[in-house]
Amino acid sequence: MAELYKIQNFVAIEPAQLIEKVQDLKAEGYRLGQACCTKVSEGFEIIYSFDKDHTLLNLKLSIPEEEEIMSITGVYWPAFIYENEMQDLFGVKFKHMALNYGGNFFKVSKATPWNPKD
Amino acid sequence: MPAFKIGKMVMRSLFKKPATLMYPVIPREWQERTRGHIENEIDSCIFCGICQKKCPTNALVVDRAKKSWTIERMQCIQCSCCVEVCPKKCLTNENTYTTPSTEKVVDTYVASPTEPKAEVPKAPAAPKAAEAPKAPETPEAPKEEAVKQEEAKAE
Amino acid sequence: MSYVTKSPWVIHYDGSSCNGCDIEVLACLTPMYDVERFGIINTGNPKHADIFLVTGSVNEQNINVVKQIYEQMPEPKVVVAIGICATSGGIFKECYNIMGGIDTVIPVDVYVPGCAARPEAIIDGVVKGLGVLAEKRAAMDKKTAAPAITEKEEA
Amino acid sequence: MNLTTSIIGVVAYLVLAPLAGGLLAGIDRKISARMQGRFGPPVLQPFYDFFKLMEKEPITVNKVQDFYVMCFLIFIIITGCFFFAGGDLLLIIFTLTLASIFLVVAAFSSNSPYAQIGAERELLQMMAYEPMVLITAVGFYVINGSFNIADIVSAPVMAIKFLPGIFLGFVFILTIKLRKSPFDLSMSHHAHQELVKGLTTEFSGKTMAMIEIAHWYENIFLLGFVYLFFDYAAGWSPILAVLVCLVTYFIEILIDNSYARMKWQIAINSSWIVAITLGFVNLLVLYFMSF
Amino acid sequence: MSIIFFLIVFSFVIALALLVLKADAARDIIVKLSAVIIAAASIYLAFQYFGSDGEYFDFENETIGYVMMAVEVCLAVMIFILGIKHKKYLASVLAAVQTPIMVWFELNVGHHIEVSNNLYVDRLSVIMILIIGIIGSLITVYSLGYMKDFQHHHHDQPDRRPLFFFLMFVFLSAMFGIVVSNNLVWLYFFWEITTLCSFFLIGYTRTPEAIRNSFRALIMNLLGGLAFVLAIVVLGKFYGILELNQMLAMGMMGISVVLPAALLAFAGITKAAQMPFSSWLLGAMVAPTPTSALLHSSTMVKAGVFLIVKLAPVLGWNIAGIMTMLVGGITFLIASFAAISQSNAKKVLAYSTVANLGLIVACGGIGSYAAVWAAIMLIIFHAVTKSLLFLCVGTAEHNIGSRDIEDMDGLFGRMPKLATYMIIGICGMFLAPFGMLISKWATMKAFVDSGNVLLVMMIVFGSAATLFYWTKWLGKMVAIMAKRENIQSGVHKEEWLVLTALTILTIAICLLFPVISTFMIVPFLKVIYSSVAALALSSSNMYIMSAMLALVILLPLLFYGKTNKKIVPIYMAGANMGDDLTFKGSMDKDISVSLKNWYMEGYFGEKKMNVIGVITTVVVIITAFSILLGGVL
Amino acid sequence: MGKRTIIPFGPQHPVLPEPVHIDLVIEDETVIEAIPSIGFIHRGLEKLVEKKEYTELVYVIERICGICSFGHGWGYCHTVEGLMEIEVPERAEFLRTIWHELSRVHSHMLWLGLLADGFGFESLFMHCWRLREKVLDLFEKTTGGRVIFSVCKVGGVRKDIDAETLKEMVIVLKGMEKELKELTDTFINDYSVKNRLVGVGYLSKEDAMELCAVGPMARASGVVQDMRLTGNGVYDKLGFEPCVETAGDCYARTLVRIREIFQSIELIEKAVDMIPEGEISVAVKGNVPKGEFIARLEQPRGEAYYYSKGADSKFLERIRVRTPTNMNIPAMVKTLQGCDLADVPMLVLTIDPCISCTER
Ligand code: SF4
Ligand code: SF4
Ligand code: SF4
Ligand code: SF4
Ligand code: SF4
Ligand code: SF4
Ligand code: SF4
Ligand code: SF4
Repeated sequence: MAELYKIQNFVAIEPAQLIEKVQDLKAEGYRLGQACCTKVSEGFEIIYSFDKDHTLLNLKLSIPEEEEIMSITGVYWPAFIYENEMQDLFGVKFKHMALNYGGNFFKVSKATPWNPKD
Repeated sequence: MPAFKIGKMVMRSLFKKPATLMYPVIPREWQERTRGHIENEIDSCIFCGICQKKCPTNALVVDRAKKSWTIERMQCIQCSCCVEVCPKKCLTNENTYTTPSTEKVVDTYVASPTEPKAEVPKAPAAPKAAEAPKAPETPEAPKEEAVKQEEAKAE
Repeated sequence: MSYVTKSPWVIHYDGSSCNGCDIEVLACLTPMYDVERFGIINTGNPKHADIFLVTGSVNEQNINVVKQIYEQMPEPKVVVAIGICATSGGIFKECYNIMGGIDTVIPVDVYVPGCAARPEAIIDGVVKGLGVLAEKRAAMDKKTAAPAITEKEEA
Repeated sequence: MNLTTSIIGVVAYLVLAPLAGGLLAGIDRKISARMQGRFGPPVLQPFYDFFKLMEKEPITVNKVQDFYVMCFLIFIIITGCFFFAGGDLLLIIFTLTLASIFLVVAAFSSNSPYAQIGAERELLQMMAYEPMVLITAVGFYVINGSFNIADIVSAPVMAIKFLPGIFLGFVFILTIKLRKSPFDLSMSHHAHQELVKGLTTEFSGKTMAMIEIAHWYENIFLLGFVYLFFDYAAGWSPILAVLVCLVTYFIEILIDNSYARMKWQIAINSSWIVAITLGFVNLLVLYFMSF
Repeated sequence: MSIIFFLIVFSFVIALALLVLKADAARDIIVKLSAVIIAAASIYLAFQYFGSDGEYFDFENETIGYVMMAVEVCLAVMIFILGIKHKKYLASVLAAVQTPIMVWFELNVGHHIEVSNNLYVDRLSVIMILIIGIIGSLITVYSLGYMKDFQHHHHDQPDRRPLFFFLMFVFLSAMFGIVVSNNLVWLYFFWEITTLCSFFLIGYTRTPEAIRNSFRALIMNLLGGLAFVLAIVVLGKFYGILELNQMLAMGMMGISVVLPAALLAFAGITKAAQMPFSSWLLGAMVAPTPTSALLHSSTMVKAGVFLIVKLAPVLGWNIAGIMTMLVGGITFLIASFAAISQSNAKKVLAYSTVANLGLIVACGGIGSYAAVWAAIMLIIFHAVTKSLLFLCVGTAEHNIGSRDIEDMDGLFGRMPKLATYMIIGICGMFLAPFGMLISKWATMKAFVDSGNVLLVMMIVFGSAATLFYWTKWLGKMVAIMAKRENIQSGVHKEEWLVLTALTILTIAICLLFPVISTFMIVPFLKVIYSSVAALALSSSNMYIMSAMLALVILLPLLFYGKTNKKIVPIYMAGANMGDDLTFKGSMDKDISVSLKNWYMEGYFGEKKMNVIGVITTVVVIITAFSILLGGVL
Repeated sequence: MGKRTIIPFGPQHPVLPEPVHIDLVIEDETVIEAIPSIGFIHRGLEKLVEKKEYTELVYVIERICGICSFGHGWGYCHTVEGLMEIEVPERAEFLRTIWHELSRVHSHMLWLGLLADGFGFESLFMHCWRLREKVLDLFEKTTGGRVIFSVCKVGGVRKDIDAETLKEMVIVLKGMEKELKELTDTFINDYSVKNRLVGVGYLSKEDAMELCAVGPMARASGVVQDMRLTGNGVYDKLGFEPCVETAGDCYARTLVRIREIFQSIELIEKAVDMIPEGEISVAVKGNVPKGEFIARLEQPRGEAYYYSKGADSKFLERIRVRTPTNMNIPAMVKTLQGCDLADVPMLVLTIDPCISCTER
């Protein structure tokens, strides 16, 4: 068995490329693993992880805080879980979410706790 | 017959002694490693405060001036992190747990020059302050009715 | 004598626990611990319950649920907070979405420490709760205005 | 059976049925616990539960629910009284239905989600077992020429000899009536089910206590049905009949502990199939013999 | 005797008067007055013939025969034209076949047969006259208020109320005729009148659907009419009689009258809306008013079962009897099943009607002493209780705007009085200790005694289904919902009057049924059956039932709604918003709970049930007639 | 509308030890629509990264869930070890594998019990949990805790297991097998159980891929997917093959888990045979360097993600855990459509949901 777990495969992409890339990955038979957001000083850093035959591939993109990005729920419907989470906890804005809980996916005492806007 | 697949086990159990441990009538025997509550051999403690700093739940307060070491029992998660970091190895994780209580128990250990080991409870809320030192102990066998009943039956 | 101590039916609700305490509560019902020995039944319905076992702490979303379950239980009733999370918020105390232990929203009668609370501790806690239950029942008879709940200060 | 024995029967039922029923429930719980490898509650636990419930704070969700539940209890008791007074089987069955309807109506009246679904399921179960219960009565009638229990127990032959199929069918639906797995659809003694407490979700305290005691009455009366199959004119037959009742109850406990809860489709399909095969065929044979 | 004549003619005259009068006020007065008169006359008649074992009247009059024939021909022509106009050629064909046969028969054969007794009154007639006279006239009174509302709701339609009331009274008149005619030709005449009345009543609104359904009813009833004609022809031609009592007497003496009996029973089956003809009655429900629907359900269809009950002595274990009991049994079973899948209250009532008629028909088919006792009991209880229910639904519909059972939830809070009446009506339909159950009990015993295991199974399963669909409706009624406004005040006075009267009647009959049995039914049966078997219900059981009823009435008076308990919100898995009606749903939305009944389409879907019912009953009927005709030819 | 019943299912509900809520729309008892709502347990513990040093964070991460506690600790340590390029001693990796597989045994037995409870088979539930206690005793003996172990740390493990105890472990597990066979036989062959499981909640292979299902849920639909194949732990040394079924219904999911119990026992046996002597941890000092690392682990419920981002400090910049339940919720929602009300517990349970980790 190869030591697949050591392969990390972070690929930086531009926000505009996202949908296209994701569509390609789906066509190649990749499965969505997860998506997560990190608040960095320049804005958000978002990682989409995919898996094919136990090999990991991560798309990484940085956006300024105010920028809206395309939802990938049109390609991978289950991504609604992650997008809603990022929306609720970080305040990332998505366009065309297939299932939008409207800020009520995680009901938290303060809005976007990872990105306090006091 | 594909029905009654569990029949054998059920009938066997009916006539066998039940698996029930009969706690608290029969006290539980702890494993050697069982993590119950933290005990401080206070006279070895040098009040360095490392345990306080490393405790993930902030359950400890070390007061160098008063030579006291305080643990909030209802805040400690028995992770033994403090035990591991203590330079004097005066902390131990005993395998008996803190008795459930109607209060949030706080225990303070104060190093005393005269007595080898003293435990003076600094219970914050008044009601139980008058009672004897409330160091954690093996859970007393509850004296309530229901339990006695059980005892009677077990005999 | 009050029968309420001989037939304490429980309801369990998981506030925002990690499961550790929940499965220990469930384990109490199973053969090894078998709390049905004390007449305990897990009812799953607040209207039938006498003892409210809460695991985990309170957060924004479950606060009303916890309150509602408590309110829907008929008197006399007892709340047992199980695990460090339920008693004080535990390791998650500092999380942005944790409001603290169960006693921040409803009166808690017994605190059961442990992370996770051991089944033995849970049994002890429930047995301790029976005493409170009996008192509350007696208080109901006397029609004393205030039930036997004494608000405890935060440690 | 004359008037005196009827009165004795009724009084004995009124006084002893709750005691026997409660005790039976306690033994049931103990045996079930043992079957599950547990120690189990005290045998008197059902009584503790009952008195506990009586002590609880009186709450209700509307003003009429208690009335319905009380009617349920009253008519269950009346059903049993008719039975032990040696009355007409059909009358008994109809009164039982009336009682059960009161229970269902009580649940409906609360307009509460799980109580309502429990009520629907209870109705479904009633629809499932009703044919077999009626067939049982018809079976007794065909061999004795009378629906009267007084006549049935003084018959010259043991009913089971002619009604083996009907007996099995009755035991089958008894599982529904005793609220045992696989057919504890509408309410269960165990909490873990999709309906929370089903039918009884909104009953608490004294109301729930009434339900409990009604079930004790009902269970004893249902075992009375089993008794009928084995009692006849011979002096020793009552002993045998009581024994069979106990064995039947034990078998029900065993079934309870050996089955998953089935869905409503199975409940109605199987009960009706049993009624059609065991009940109908047995009746056919009886008619064939009598012509 | 004159009183019989009076009932028939008076009703008819009033009908004519109402056709001419257009003013509301005048109509109100006339209808109310004549309703009182008809009811009083019926009761007077009941007293007059109370002790009689049946009196027969000659009433020979040539002209009446010719008038009847003339009317029949006119009506046939009318049907023929209407059929052509609406492209319902089958109706035209049936009319074109049946009436010429009748005319031919009258002129050639009938003319030569001497009829000694054209009319009669016995205890069964008295019971029927009471039902028609009292319930029928109550319905006409109720219709006054109801039709006002109806016109109000459908103001775009021309006011055809004169026609409506005309039909109602003609109908009453015809019904009186049916239950007192001994001459089969007369009976046939009145029979056809009711057919036409129902045709026009169903088509009252003249919507396409109404017209379609009215023709369906017409065609099916004409089919029955044809069988009636054939029965008359056979009787006249082969037996030389035209009198019902003679036919029965022949049958009892052992002369086989199976073929005419079967033909008449067939006519009864169509009129009683038994499968495969049940669809006409269901169609009648789609038609506008519960009032007309009620006429069909509570009284008109009784003409069909009345005939079959009359025939009972010559049915039993012969082909005609077996056909009748099987058709009745199957109808009962299938209609009861189908009712489960319905949420439209009128449809449920219709299916329940069909089912209960099935039971009566089956009892008639068995023809034994006990069975006929049960059948008559069923007729009485059903008429009273069903009319109560129909009127309740009608009133509910006009006040809540829906006839769907699901929309009636919480009715108890909104219209407490109406809900109470409805609950009594529903309980009356299936629950001990109310009437229908008592008769069902007797029916069951009769079935068991008859030795027909198949029938026993049918009643056993049918009853289970009955229990299900009534109770779930009941459940809707009793549900207590928070925050419901009382909207009861909009109900007309007439409606309350009639509803109250019927409710009291429902309970009174249940309390008094041992009396009815002892003084009306048993004597009637004694006349017919020489050997009197033990009754289905021992008298002690009857009294137990009455006592239980008293208990059921007393308990609520003592305890209902009296509680000092704290009222708390319901359990909603911890998500109750506090008002018992909404819960905190996903996405933080407040969602209203909605609790609906079960319909089990997959099991008891209407279509499926109808297909099964129609096929089995058609097979039964065809087999029966094949055997019969095979025997004759 | 029409004949549709709309009721709340949860958050407090006896078949759900953990709170979730579903808006259930049903007709008769057929589910027409089921909209889930989570968030009742959301604590926000990932944000504790700002308050706890990376060495203490493991105690937090362990408490994401009391069932897969060990694996969470491992996954987290794995990322830090990856970032700091720490070589973990082999004995430690063996011990981690043993504990992890033991966790799987306990978790699957727990699940079997809950499933039995879900379909109202009380005695089966009781017996499953009775047997499971033996595994818990092993945990207590080796780690000192029954559900939260606190034995994993960055750089290795905190406690060793001596040879005798290892042997005893195998003996206990082998001793369980007979009764376990009897129990699982009930799941596999009993008429009433099969009736409740076979054909219920069907998820095709295509749907499983489309909805990105993981763990037993995916494997039961014929998707070969198991993170133990990626070479972490010592699985490659033990020779591991994933258990795959193709039927895609609740029954297949049960079969997968049952087979995995026996497989795990076998893996533990092999590991005990092969475990080398040596150190159980290496000393870890200094800051976590800048960088990112993703570790994936096969938890009992399926693939879990652990993502750490170092900031050249004792505090990490971000940690992120994506748990298996998270990824199975879409599949659950899909299978709920058109099922019976009575199947709802079954379907919620077949993904073996752990809400606490889903919401963290
Ligand atoms: S055991 Fe852990 S939680 Fe308890 S005091 Fe020590 S470090 Fe703090
Ligand atoms: S670390 Fe040890 S020595 Fe230092 S204060 Fe804590 S207990 Fe005392
Ligand atoms: S106390 Fe510990 S085990 Fe219990 S819920 Fe909280 S974190 Fe989990
Ligand atoms: S129901 Fe209302 S609207 Fe209709 S007629 Fe009566 S009063 Fe007028
Ligand atoms: S119920 Fe329907 S048909 Fe009758 S009047 Fe009202 S709207 Fe018209
Ligand atoms: S199943 Fe999940 S929670 Fe349990 S050990 Fe595995 S990863 Fe941890
Ligand atoms: S499914 Fe979730 S809630 Fe249920 S036992 Fe497992 S972890 Fe606990
Ligand atoms: S997957 Fe579920 S059970 Fe496993 S660790 Fe995560 S939350 Fe806990």
